Amino acid sequence: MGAKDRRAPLDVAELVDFERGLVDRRIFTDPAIYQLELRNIFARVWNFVCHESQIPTPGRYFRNAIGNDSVIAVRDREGAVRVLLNTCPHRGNSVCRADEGVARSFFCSYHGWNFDLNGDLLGVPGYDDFYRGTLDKSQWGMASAAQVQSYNGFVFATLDSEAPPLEEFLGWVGRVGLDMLCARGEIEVVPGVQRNLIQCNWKLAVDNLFDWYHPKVSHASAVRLNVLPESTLYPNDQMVLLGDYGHAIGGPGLSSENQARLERQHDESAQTAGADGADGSRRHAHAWRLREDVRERMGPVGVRTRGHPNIFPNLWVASGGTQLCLRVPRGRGVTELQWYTFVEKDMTPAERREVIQHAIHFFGPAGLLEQDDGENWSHSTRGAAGTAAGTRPLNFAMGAGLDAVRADGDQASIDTVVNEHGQRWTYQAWADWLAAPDWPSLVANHTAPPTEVI
Amino acid sequence: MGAKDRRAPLDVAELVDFERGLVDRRIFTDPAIYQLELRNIFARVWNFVCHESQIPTPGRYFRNAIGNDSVIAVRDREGAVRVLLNTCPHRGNSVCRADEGVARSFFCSYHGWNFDLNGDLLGVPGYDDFYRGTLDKSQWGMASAAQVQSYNGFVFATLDSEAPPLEEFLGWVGRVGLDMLCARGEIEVVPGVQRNLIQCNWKLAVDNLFDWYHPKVSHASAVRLNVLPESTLYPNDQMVLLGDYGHAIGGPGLSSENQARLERQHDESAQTAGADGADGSRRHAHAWRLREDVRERMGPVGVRTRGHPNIFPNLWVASGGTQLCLRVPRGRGVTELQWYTFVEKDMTPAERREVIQHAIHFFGPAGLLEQDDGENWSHSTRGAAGTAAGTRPLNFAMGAGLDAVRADGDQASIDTVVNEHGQRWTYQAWADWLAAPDWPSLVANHTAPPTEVI
Amino acid sequence: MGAKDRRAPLDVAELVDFERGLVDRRIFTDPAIYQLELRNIFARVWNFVCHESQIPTPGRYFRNAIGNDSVIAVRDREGAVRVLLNTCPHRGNSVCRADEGVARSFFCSYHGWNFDLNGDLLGVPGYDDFYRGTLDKSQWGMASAAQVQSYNGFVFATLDSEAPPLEEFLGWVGRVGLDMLCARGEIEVVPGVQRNLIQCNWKLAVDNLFDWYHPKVSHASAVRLNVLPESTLYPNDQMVLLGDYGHAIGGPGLSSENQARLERQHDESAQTAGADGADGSRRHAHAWRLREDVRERMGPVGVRTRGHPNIFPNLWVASGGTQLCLRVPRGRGVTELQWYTFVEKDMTPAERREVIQHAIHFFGPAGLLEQDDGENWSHSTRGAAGTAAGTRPLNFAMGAGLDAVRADGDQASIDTVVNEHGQRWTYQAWADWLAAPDWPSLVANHTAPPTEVI
Amino acid sequence: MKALAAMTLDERVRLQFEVEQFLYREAELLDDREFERWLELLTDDVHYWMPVRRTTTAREADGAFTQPGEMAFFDDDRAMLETRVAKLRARNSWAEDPPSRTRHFVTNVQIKDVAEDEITVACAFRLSRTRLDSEEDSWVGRREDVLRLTPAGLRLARRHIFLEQTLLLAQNLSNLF
Amino acid sequence: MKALAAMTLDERVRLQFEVEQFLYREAELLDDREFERWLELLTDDVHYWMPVRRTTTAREADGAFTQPGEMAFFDDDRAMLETRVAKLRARNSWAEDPPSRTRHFVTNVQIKDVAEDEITVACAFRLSRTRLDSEEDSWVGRREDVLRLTPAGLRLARRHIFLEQTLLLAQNLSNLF
Amino acid sequence: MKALAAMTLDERVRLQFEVEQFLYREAELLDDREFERWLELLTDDVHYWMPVRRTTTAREADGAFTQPGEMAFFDDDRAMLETRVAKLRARNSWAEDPPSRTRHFVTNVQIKDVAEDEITVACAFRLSRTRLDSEEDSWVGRREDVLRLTPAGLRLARRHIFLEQTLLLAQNLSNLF
Ligand code: FES
Ligand code: FES
Ligand code: FES
Ligand SMILES: [Fe+3]
Ligand SMILES: [Fe+3]
Ligand SMILES: [Fe+3]
Repeated sequence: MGAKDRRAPLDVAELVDFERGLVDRRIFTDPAIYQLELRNIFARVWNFVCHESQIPTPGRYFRNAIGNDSVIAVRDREGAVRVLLNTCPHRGNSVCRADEGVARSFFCSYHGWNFDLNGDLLGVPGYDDFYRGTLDKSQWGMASAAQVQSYNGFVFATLDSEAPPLEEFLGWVGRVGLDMLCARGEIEVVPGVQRNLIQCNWKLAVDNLFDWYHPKVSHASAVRLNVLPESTLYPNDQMVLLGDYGHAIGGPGLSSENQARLERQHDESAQTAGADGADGSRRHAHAWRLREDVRERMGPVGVRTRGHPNIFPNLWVASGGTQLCLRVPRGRGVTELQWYTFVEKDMTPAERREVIQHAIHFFGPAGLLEQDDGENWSHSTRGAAGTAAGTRPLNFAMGAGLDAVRADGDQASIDTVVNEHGQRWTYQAWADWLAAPDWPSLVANHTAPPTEVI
Repeated sequence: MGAKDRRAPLDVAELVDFERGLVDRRIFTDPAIYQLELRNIFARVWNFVCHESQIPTPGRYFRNAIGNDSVIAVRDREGAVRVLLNTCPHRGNSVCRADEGVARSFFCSYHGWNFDLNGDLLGVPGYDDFYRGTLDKSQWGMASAAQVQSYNGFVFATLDSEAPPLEEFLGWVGRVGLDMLCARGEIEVVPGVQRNLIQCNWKLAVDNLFDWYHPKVSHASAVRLNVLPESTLYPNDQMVLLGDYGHAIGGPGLSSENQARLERQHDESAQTAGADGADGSRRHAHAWRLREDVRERMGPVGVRTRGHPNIFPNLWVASGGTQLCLRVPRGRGVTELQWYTFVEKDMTPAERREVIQHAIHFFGPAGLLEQDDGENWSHSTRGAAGTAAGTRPLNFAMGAGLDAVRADGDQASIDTVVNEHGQRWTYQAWADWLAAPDWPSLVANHTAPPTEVI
Repeated sequence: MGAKDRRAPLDVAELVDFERGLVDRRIFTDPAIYQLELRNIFARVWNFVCHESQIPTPGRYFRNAIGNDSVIAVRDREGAVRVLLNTCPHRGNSVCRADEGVARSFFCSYHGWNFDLNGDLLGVPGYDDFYRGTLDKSQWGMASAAQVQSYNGFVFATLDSEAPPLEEFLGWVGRVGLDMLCARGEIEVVPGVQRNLIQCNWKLAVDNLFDWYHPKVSHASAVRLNVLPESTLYPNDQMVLLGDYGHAIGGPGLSSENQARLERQHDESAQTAGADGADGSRRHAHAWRLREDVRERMGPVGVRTRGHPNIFPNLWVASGGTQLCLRVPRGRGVTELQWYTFVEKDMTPAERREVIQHAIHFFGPAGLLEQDDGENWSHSTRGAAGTAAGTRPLNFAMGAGLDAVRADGDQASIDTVVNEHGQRWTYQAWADWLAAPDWPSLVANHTAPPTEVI
Repeated sequence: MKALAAMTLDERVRLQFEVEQFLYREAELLDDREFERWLELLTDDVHYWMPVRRTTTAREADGAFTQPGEMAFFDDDRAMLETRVAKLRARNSWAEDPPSRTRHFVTNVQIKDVAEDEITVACAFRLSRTRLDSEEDSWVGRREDVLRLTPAGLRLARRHIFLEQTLLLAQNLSNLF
Repeated sequence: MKALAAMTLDERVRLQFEVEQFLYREAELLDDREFERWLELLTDDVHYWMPVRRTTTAREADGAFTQPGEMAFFDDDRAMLETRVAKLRARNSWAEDPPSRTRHFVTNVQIKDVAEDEITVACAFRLSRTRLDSEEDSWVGRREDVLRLTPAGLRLARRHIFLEQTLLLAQNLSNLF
Repeated sequence: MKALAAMTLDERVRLQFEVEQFLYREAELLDDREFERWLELLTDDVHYWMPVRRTTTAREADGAFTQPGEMAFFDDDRAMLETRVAKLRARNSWAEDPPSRTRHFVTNVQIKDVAEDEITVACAFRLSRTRLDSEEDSWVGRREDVLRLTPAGLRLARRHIFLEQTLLLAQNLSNLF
């Protein structure tokens, strides 16, 4: 008998049991799965790379990652946002080592090839003398993302030319998720993206964002301090939106009745935030949701959700709609968290300060909430590697088979209690992405949002 | 030609040449071999997890590892010892992060699932409200080891329900090995298990315990200090016991004549330890061996051995019978050493102190002997990874083919000089374990203790 | 669809496109490629291990590596240089842990097997008593390199008995490369081999040695200080020599006219170095090249080159002929650099000091030039691992197809401008080595030095 | 207090001793998890701030740290620090249960200014954290503290913490610097 | 000696200086491998102790360290320390041949008590060890020393070493702290 | 200056203070990248030297470091140090652009000798370097400095740096120690 692993290679179709809410633990540890994720998800999906306000003028750039590729998001001379692979086409050196800044061009520190802000190869030392004119500069610019598009200022890029347009990819759920941040008004990123590493598989960080079950326990110490009103932790009404390609929103919603009441209150006093103080004393609270344009763009269902959106695969619209948290895989068992904090441009200094203080003190690595999350994820990742533990599926069964889906046209939503629908949906979509050999296949074969009991 | 390794996958049957005493070095470095060890040995064998005295009362627990799975050994409400997989069945978080302590139940820090000391799922937050009663709690307790049994206070667990009973697994050799510790009287672990990491493959740490060849050289500096009487290092008489499933004892024994003399001396003075001062001035020395009950349980051959037992795969009964040393694999090239020190409950404070001081000063990471071992093992491990070095088998040929086995019924023993029989036996058994697809196959096909010249 | 990588295993023949100057980035990151390099290149090639002056007398040794095997170069009792695998044949321990020193024999710290300076097993504790004479000592000495040969004091060893003689392996180009160091006079290594790690694939360090394109940019800060005359960076005349098995020399040369002028000048004043002050004020500069014996051994073409030789795979004759830099792979993504500095034995103290100060201040990890190189290589290595970046070949096309080869008998040379011929040649040879199953096949099938336009 | 420039050498030696001992004692309280006693060493108007650092080019190096009013890792007043301590003390404060083992190394202490009742002190620090099976984190940087001389002794009135890391390598910042 | 509380500030400054210099010199002797001269700095009744640390819950944090009389990594009297030094000096003392390169960083030195002729001193330490091809270990923790003033000068009468690691990450403890 | 042995305890305390403050200030200038001001603290005849270390057996331990005149990592006079600073300041000095973040920890400071106008000082040092996405290097060892008392104050006249590493683990030595 040979020493090779006698188990068959993992079969993606058997890793996720959507109906029973079971997920094979090996998806958090298997090296081949991770490689497949990099190719079939991250190199194909629309990845968030930055917000336009971070790079407002030509030459301003922000370095980020798409999967395990380093990229530069930069405003070019025409004012368009470009996303360039941060690797010199000559010998592969990183063209940009800074996190952010302003550049007139990208100058490679190895041999001095110089690239325009759109990636075009401008200057090649010795082009005439050494290359003797034989280098086709038009072929040797920096590689760009295949497509770059913004949704209301949020810049996404995909490395796959076959990807459908961003808005089509986002669909109703993805758009509603981002609207929760950008529909309030004109927003901008506060300087200082917080970044830190957690020794966990990226998916365990992602599934946690739908997890309205853990705060009362994981964040018990913060709850005890009354820094978080307990009502925000186990809200009575939960609402789930499930979209194509894995997008989902889960968490507190307003029942139709409460929504109606809120609207009446708002009519009475445009200044009053109403019953849902979930996000504290911040001005207007959810009043912006009553604006006509917002109702139109989010729809009657979308406008009711106060949950946590995930733009598949790894972008969380967090903190009650003032932060984004991106989870970048840095290996099977290492995830980088990036926190982007947004303020509305017309906020008063005091309002602005309130948002920033909230972001610093609740989220990010020193946040009273966030500091308790990481070790749970790292231990879940570590445990999954155990020879015996690895054979036992994780349980995401809360609510499975219990909740009816309300379909308003193509808008599927669930009104329910705390649940694990969002997580199940994410893992089901994950399996679809892994199984699809390319975009057309994914378009044709991904799981459609449910319309019946799920 | 492709870039894939052109060598065939390792064939377990060819890795160990028992007769010539040759062992292929790749068994210390090959990743597939290591995975196979985790599955075919550690997830199947009876693993030592703690001594009952460490967890004397309900709720007392001790965290340990079985292969690469974290486990908790805990005394339940009925007083039984349980061994639980330390991974929450919900999302996989570690349920226990402390090394030891006392618990009323195990409360998971992620979502608060709460487990009884026997692993039963007691409490599920939101069981009624969120799960709406659909979670079958009886199916979602913490996973237990398939079997847990004690031999005179030594707690072992196996993850394989097909494993034969512990005493059958131990057989005569395994039992004699443990008897050397526990037959003296009622024993208990001294608080403070020493643990440290060595950058070596676990098997190189294990085979060293039979190695009565190395002390005079590896521990030359300690020998020069006369802290170890030289007679203990190259004793005249060596004795080897070989058992089923890889258990073995190797090291000093008493020849029948010396044993007879010892008995006569003992008759003359029950207080005198006799000629074998090997383990220093400790009270009674080996007088306990003359007790009627001991002779009965260890047998006439067993009672004569003073060597080092290994309970396959990784438990060394060390230090002349006052310590256990467990070698836990933490990766192909990393081994955790755990030292457990035992005293007899009826010892005087001075006797107790003598045992503890001996343990601290000779063994453990700061021990005058032990500190010199690790680098030999780590360099042997590292060397095995060399492209050229890896093709040359290690040599365990000392005594191969030279020594007759005396079989007293099913008790095989060898009286000889310093030798490498124990090591060869261990590697042969290792190959049997790796080759067997399951326990019944192993029972049927493992190498039986020899009866002729080996 | 399974989770296994669906891409076919890499096909070595497709990784390097010599004609277009394109190299697949996966050769810097693929684990199977790396294993193949260790076996097909490093375990087969003539590896530089030391200079004879480092081990002048019996017992003097220098520890080094051949691929991932540790080796000891030692002068034996007869004065011959031996290269021994630094792994005890008994249990695999390192026999030697020091970097260098003097030994009467090699004594293994584990069990005390003692080896003569030629690797013979001299002493085995317990040979009579424990082994009872059964150990065939002649079979269990330390493994030696299959062949050890010196070229004018440079000691090379190969682990492959089928390798052709060193001089045949070196060929004209390899010999000329080493002659640039040793033809000046009797030389010796200055005590203190500088060693440091760079997080890069070894080939990216190697290909840089031919890279006369990068200094003006990578080393711009040093250039600005005028510590390097700019003329040395972009010399007008470049000359490339390409040899069998991957050896090459690239960099400044003298045109025939300048060479002729230099000779005339020399005739006029044997003390004058002439026009080529490239290597600073060092005595004689290139005057030694005019010596009759040198011209004979290097040939009329060889004597004209002032470039950087690489003795395939990883030995750079550096720093204008006063240093060697060896690049030892320590993993796919880690390379150890070793700097050996040479002086001529008859130098005055001031001359000697000048050479040493030059070596310290320009090369090595604190050198004004060298400190800027490492990050370019580490970022090129890192970038190659990107899922998207990894699909784009690196560009080594400078000069491809543009330069005629002048063939003087079997001596192929190119007079041209700055180019990437040396790099292309190295990668082409690398592919030959990987594809060849053994030495005879390599001898038969490697790319012969070009004779036409390349 | 006298201005620094007006002090004799002996006065400076004494002040250095008192400042160092204060900083060592304060660090020890954190390492001993005597958080309430640590709070006693803070003024009511204490400001505790750790900006976000970004890797920049040499040319833009001035912009490495975020400015006051921008994002930060810590931007705490006394009330917030008391909240942090209360959290550390609360049951089920998981990030610190089992407790981290921390060690603050305070070195290269320099008194940069003495003005009225305030002493500005710079030091190099290394905070080392060990958790569970010896998982180790460490944070290195420069601290700029303002100590105020009060009737009760020296008190910490301001702490600015400048880390070297841009990407934090640790899972969280659940300890005090 | 005077009790600590009775000392003037200047007296405390001088004592601090002498204690620090003693600790630095003692550390240097270890790092220079002048072990015999290091032994000269110990009293005859010296006790050198490093208990075993265990990870516990916050609730059981008091039980983290083993107690005297239980297992330890070091529990040495002078004779045992002399034996260790003799071992370090013996031929073929392989754990230290080739010799480790050690560096003791002694910081945050605080004199906690002065009673009769004994000074109790706490410090934060980091012992860094480098071996062979730059394999690095380090140990961090708190040390509590008792120095005794003898006619020959200060001498080390007690050293209690509290490591942060529970699982030791190094292959051995072949050095002195 | 007085010889060390002739100094009173108070004189030694004061000298210790001045030496430590000098070393801290000097380290700070390097960490703040105030290289030109750092150069001002050097004498014209300064010698800055870091030999190569090799792993040897205990028996041959005396030969671990290379000797003056052999290979070294640094063997610099003032002109060379000025060149290094000029390089650090030059545009496109890539090893330090983006700039490394360094922190010099200077501890265990001992004045070993005072002769005429020169003070010989030993310390344990740790230089920590962080680059880009928090890639960390560190160098540990012993430094032996000679400070000279000049009319302008203390100046560094000699720095001998003895690293523990034989194989350097970092990609370069682009910083000053
Ligand atoms: S690698 Fe960028 S110019 Fe050569
Ligand atoms: S992971 Fe344990 S309760 Fe959820
Ligand atoms: S390993 Fe070398 S003598 Fe045994
Ligand atoms: Fe959370
Ligand atoms: Fe041993
Ligand atoms: Fe270079």
